[in-house]
Amino acid sequence: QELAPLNSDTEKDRVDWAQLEAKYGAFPKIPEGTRAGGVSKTLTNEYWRSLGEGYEKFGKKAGATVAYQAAQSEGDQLGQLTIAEGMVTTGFNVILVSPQTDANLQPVMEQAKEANIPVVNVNDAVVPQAEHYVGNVQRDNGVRVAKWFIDNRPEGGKVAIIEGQAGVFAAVQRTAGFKSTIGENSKFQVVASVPGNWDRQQSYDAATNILQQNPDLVGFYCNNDGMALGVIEAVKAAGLLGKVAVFGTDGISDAYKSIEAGELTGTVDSFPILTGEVAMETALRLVAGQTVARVVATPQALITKDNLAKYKGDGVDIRAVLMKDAASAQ
Amino acid sequence: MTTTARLKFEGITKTFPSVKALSDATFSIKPGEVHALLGENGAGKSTLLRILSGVSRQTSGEFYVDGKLATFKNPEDARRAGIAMIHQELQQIPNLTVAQNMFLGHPLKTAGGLLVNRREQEKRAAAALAMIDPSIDPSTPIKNLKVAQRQIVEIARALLENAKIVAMDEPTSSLTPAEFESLAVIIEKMAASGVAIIYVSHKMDEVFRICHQGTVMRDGNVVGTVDLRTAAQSDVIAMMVGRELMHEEHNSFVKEDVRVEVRGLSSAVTHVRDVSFTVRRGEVVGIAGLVGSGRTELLRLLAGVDKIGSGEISIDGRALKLTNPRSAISAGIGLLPEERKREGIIPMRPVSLNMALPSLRKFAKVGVVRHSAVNTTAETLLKRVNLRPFQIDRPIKLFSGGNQQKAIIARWLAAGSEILLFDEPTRGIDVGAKSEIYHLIENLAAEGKSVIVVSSELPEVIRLSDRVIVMRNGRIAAQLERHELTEQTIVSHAVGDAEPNTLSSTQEHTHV
Amino acid sequence: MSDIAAETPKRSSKLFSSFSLRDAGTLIGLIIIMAVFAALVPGFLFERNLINILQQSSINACIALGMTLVIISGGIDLSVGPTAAISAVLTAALLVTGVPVPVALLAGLGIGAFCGLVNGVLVAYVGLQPFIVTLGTLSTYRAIALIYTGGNPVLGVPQGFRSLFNGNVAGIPNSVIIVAVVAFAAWVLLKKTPIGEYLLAVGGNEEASYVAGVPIALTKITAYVISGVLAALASFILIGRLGAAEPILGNLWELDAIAAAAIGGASLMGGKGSIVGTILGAIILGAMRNGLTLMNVQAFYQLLATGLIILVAMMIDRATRGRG
Amino acid sequence: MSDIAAETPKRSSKLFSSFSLRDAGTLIGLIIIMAVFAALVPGFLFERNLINILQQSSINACIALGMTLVIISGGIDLSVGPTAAISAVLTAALLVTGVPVPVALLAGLGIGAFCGLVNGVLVAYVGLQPFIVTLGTLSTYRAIALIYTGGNPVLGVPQGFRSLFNGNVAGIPNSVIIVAVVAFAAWVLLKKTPIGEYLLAVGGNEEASYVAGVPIALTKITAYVISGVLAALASFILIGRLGAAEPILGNLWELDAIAAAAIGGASLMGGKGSIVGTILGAIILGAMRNGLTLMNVQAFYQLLATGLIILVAMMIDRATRGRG
Ligand SMILES: Nc1ncnc2c1ncn2[C@@H]1O[C@H](COP(=O)(O)OP(=O)(O)OP(=O)(O)O)[C@@H](O)[C@H]1O
Ligand SMILES: Nc1ncnc2c1ncn2[C@@H]1O[C@H](COP(=O)(O)OP(=O)(O)OP(=O)(O)O)[C@@H](O)[C@H]1O
Ligand SMILES: [Mg+2]
Ligand SMILES: [Mg+2]
Repeated sequence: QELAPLNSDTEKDRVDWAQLEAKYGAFPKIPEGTRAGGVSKTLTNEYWRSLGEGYEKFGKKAGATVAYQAAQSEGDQLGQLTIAEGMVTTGFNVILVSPQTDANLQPVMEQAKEANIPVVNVNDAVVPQAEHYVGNVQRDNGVRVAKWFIDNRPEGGKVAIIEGQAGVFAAVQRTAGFKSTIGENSKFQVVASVPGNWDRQQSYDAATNILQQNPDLVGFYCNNDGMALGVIEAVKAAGLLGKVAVFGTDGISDAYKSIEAGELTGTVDSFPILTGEVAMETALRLVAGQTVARVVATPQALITKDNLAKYKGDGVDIRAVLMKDAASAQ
Repeated sequence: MTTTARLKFEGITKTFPSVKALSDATFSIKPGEVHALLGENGAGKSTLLRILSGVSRQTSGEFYVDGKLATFKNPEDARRAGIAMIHQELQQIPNLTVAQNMFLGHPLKTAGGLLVNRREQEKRAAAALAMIDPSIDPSTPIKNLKVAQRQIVEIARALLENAKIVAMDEPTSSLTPAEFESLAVIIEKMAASGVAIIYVSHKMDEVFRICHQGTVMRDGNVVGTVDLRTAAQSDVIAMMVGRELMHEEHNSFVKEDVRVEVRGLSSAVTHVRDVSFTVRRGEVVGIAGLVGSGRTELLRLLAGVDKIGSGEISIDGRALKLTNPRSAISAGIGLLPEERKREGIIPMRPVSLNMALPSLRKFAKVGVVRHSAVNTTAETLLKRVNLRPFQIDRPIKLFSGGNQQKAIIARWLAAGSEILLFDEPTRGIDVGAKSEIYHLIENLAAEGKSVIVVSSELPEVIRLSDRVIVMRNGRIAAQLERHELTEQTIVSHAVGDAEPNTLSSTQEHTHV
Repeated sequence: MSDIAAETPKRSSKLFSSFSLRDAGTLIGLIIIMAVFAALVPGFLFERNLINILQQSSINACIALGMTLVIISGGIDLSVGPTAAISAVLTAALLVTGVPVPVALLAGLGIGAFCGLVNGVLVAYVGLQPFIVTLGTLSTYRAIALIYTGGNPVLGVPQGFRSLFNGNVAGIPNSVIIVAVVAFAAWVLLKKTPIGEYLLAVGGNEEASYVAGVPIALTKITAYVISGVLAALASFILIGRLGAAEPILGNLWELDAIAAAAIGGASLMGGKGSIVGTILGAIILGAMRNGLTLMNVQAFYQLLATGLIILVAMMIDRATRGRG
Repeated sequence: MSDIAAETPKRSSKLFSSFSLRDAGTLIGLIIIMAVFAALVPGFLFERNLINILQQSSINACIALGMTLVIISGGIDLSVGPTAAISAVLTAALLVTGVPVPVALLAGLGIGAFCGLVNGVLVAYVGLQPFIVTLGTLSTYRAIALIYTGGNPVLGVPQGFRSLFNGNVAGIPNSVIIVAVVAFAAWVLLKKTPIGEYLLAVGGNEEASYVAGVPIALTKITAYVISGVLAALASFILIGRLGAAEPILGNLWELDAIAAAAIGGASLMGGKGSIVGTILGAIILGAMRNGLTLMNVQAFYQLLATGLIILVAMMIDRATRGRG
């Protein structure tokens, strides 16, 4: 029967990543020579490379061969389609896709279905027809940062948003989450919401201009870490470090370093390696013939200097930490 | 003779994929000799000079400068060996000044060789230009000059080089006899100091005026070298074209009815003012005047290229509304433009399609051009104008200048134009072809077409015209009937002898 | 030194016009690339994969055909991607609201033509440089598509429309057939109609064309309008495949299209270009992508290979046909 | 119809060469845009904001200067962004490993020059079309930068280096001073030296230049090398500002630079261009971005405004100086 168009945030048929084992049992044996293909948005961002690392890690553990490819740039929708189609043609057993847009990998879904190859939509844009989705809630990124401001800046004030590329799913969702949450609190005022196009330099320039007009700004929310790292330089140059809070998204290693150094205020880490592992686990469970909930939710957390040690550092087993987080949230 | 030849060609052959442009050219030139290179369009004169000046390489054979084997890899090598060249086509950079163009490639330097010494360049350029036309300002961008002035710049550039061999490929094609006189003086002086000069021109009187020896070429072969001081002009021409050329008298085919009537025509963009005249069916009207008198501008007005300010043009009694060349073409007007390379040809397209361009729709059936029809017409018309080599599919840029000119004439025959405007129709055209073109014009007149011919060559104007309009300063100075036509009268009207003191000599150059 | 090189064109005989020789160069480039991949990738030459390559090249080929005509006329059209996007979201929106397919199609092609018309008028009548005009409309059209949709994709394109552009006839994808037909039409236009000759003339020597009575403005505008219409058509193929129209579709299409046209022999100076060559150029680019993906080459190295292959294709071509 | 425009040459006087008239057109465009923003945005004309605009325009201006020289020579350089990226990651990597600043600087400029050299050689000696050569190296150089760094940014650029490019002298940002010096040097090069004349000549009429003995290949290569070096310099300004060098930096810089050069009067047909105009063009684009951000214009509408302003700037310019 026709599946209802997927909304990964509200889908009822969902399971939290921490519940996978509890619900579906220990990881089953997969057929000899299983090949799993990952199709990423781009490799020019650490986030997507880490996701691939997670695929490989779990694939190795489970004894599957993993191929991980990406389009040549973030806007190369047809290139990504070509790659995914190639994977269907060359007979991968399961394909994990992170589509550039809601639609650009649509044909692959159809072709794979015909060829009986399960496809898992991992993060970011959501293909409405996707039968399987693994990932976090993009909107929630913005919500978490907005909540931080509401909790930590009770007196309110002016905030600004540096958006990703116009029209891109993750950017739209994150921005919307932040805007609507902070908008519920009348003390805050979004004075600027301008595009940084995922670009450090443009974000730097935009932040400089915003700060010049609003020296009393209390904070920036940026749709990714690269832009946040540009913004933090602008804040430093304006001599406002410590006065203006700056948040990024993704949790790339440079963001952690910056938080440790007391510059970046925080980032919403969506734990790409772990997400990759969970996605691969889900994919391989499908290959083994299991039925898995349509949506597998993966963790994210707002990292600031205060809780950084918990998530990062020697001897931290991130999986265990997040398991504990998940358990306590239940 | 005991002196070694300054320049000696031995068996120079040049083959292009589809033509043999030169075969086994052998002759030599002594120091101080002014040597004419004669031949019809496409005979291979320019090809030989391009090899001499290092622009292209011969397929086989060699040549010697002062007895030394010359192996030029590029124009620079040739220059270093003391060869200066004036190219048939203007080789200039529109946005640079006259002086910059004249020193292009070898600017005078200052500040330890880092900067260009503009002042010194302009000084020397002015000095060189002054020998021919002192009115040219070396600091104006070259794109602001008229073709004639640009050609003078090319000559002056060659003079700057202090070369021992100067090759001139049709240096006077846009010049009037006045400028030629200055050039003749310069050439004599150079020859006297031992420089060897190769002179290519289709203007026979020039050649006989200044050249000592002449090598005649035909279809890439050297036919022979003659002493021009003793030879008869008709013999040389016969050598060139392979037949005798008759001196033909003017034939008149003027009918009664007025076809073109121009009343009070003024240009919106140039200095052409208040021009009124008529042209009858079968009439050939010549337009004479000094450089800058507005002849070209008048034709451009009639052809719809330039915007009309005021006045009226009517054809067969019907007033025309000319808004662009297309409207003129559909009214039956065809313009052979003055500057062929810029305004005439589409370089990469075949000759046949260059010919058919304005009349493509006539060759089309249900929107599809019938190339067979184009080719049939092209074969007929291009044969009529005697295109050589007769390869109608070749890109037009591969043809010699004269043959390009013929193709553009054929263009208007194909379009069936009734009113033909010819701006310098025989520029760069060989004597044989020239008389062919004269015939052609007469034939057109005989067919009842009306022809307006602008020419700087007075004998040509007189030979062709039933009536001559003399222009001065953008206005008509006189209209002369056939029986009044002498070079004397035309010149005196052109320079305005009647009112000698009103002449602005910076705008207008000495003689017609 | 392209002009000087003209002195030694290696045209062998009248039968082989410079046109087909140039195309032969491109063909050799394609064959070499295919041979290399065939040796490296098992199954590369399977019929199924070859059809894949054609299908994957079809959108770029469609865009590149219009681009070729614009380039021949001495212009360039950087706005093809956003034009496709506008046309896609409009067509999809109409289809979703239940407008009959032919009407929606016409509307989409019409808006594509209109986008091209704006470019053409700015170039031909206002007299601005084509590069900068279409750079400006590149942003403008994209913004219009985004504003019109609020940045959201238009989902739920009806099956009737989709099968029109995404179906097969005897195993050949419709998109390939459509582009083949368009290519033939473009070839006829260029080689057999007055407008084709006008395009070559205007690109070859604009002033001389003007004096010879060629309708310059009309010719240029025609080229841009065709480019806009073909961008719309390409967007139909895409939404047929994807079942959705996105306002950000068509990103960087212009570069692929220009690359295909240039590999195929179009000169960005105008006056020169070949329909057959452009199609071959698009297939070269498509085959390359397909082959690299099948070889599982990592993204960075794919990028490297893309760049190098473009350069190598041009060099092979240059070597096979000599300078000029 | 730029060429036909010659039919109506509006040469008014020798004193005003077409050059400075053209620049006046660009200046008027800038003034109008500044006036509009000044009316809409309070504080737009504050000294601090004006300095901001200059600083934010400096990187594009630096790239655009090199681009102008390349365009004048009849070429185009699409690879400036990736060239900057290679140079940035190399320089940063050297600095991070403790190499002295001057050595790292030289290495960065050197690799920029080398990238330009490769472009130049492919254009001048191999005889490929500039657009397609630099489209190929655009991918190739980007891939090299990505492969070299594994896609990661190089962090921790030492303060000594940063303050060199990101400091101030008497309130004027160093980057502005650097670009001003470069612009002056470029102006001298173009207007006063033989190579400048050669650039204009080669772009204006290559055949005539060849015949006149202009070293064509050398001239073209020089333009590309300068463009590469200036891309490297621009990348220094950027990493000075950001403190990190990313392999993906410089994305789409080529379009901004070409827009600046074109707004400033460079003709993509070659042989024409102005240093002053390019600087004004870069400032127009910078002022526009700055103003739109200050007005908090939403992303889609910023895109719209960007496109429209490019078009309007060109039209103002065209109107003020007439056709041609
Ligand atoms: N690049 C080329 N490729 C092919 N053929 C060429 C090329 N250049 C010249 N030719 C041919 O070589 C022959 C000689 O041409 P050339 O220009 O030397 O003649 P010319 O004697 O100078 O004629 P004109 O008096 O018309 O200037 C012509 O048939 C011409 O078509
Ligand atoms: N509006 C004007 N007022 C005064 N002089 C002008 C004007 N426009 C053009 N001129 C001058 O008139 C001359 C143009 O006339 P042109 O030389 O074309 O006439 P011509 O008789 O055809 O000359 P040629 O022998 O070159 O064909 C140029 O010298 C130009 O400087
Ligand atoms: Mg000749
Ligand atoms: Mg004239």
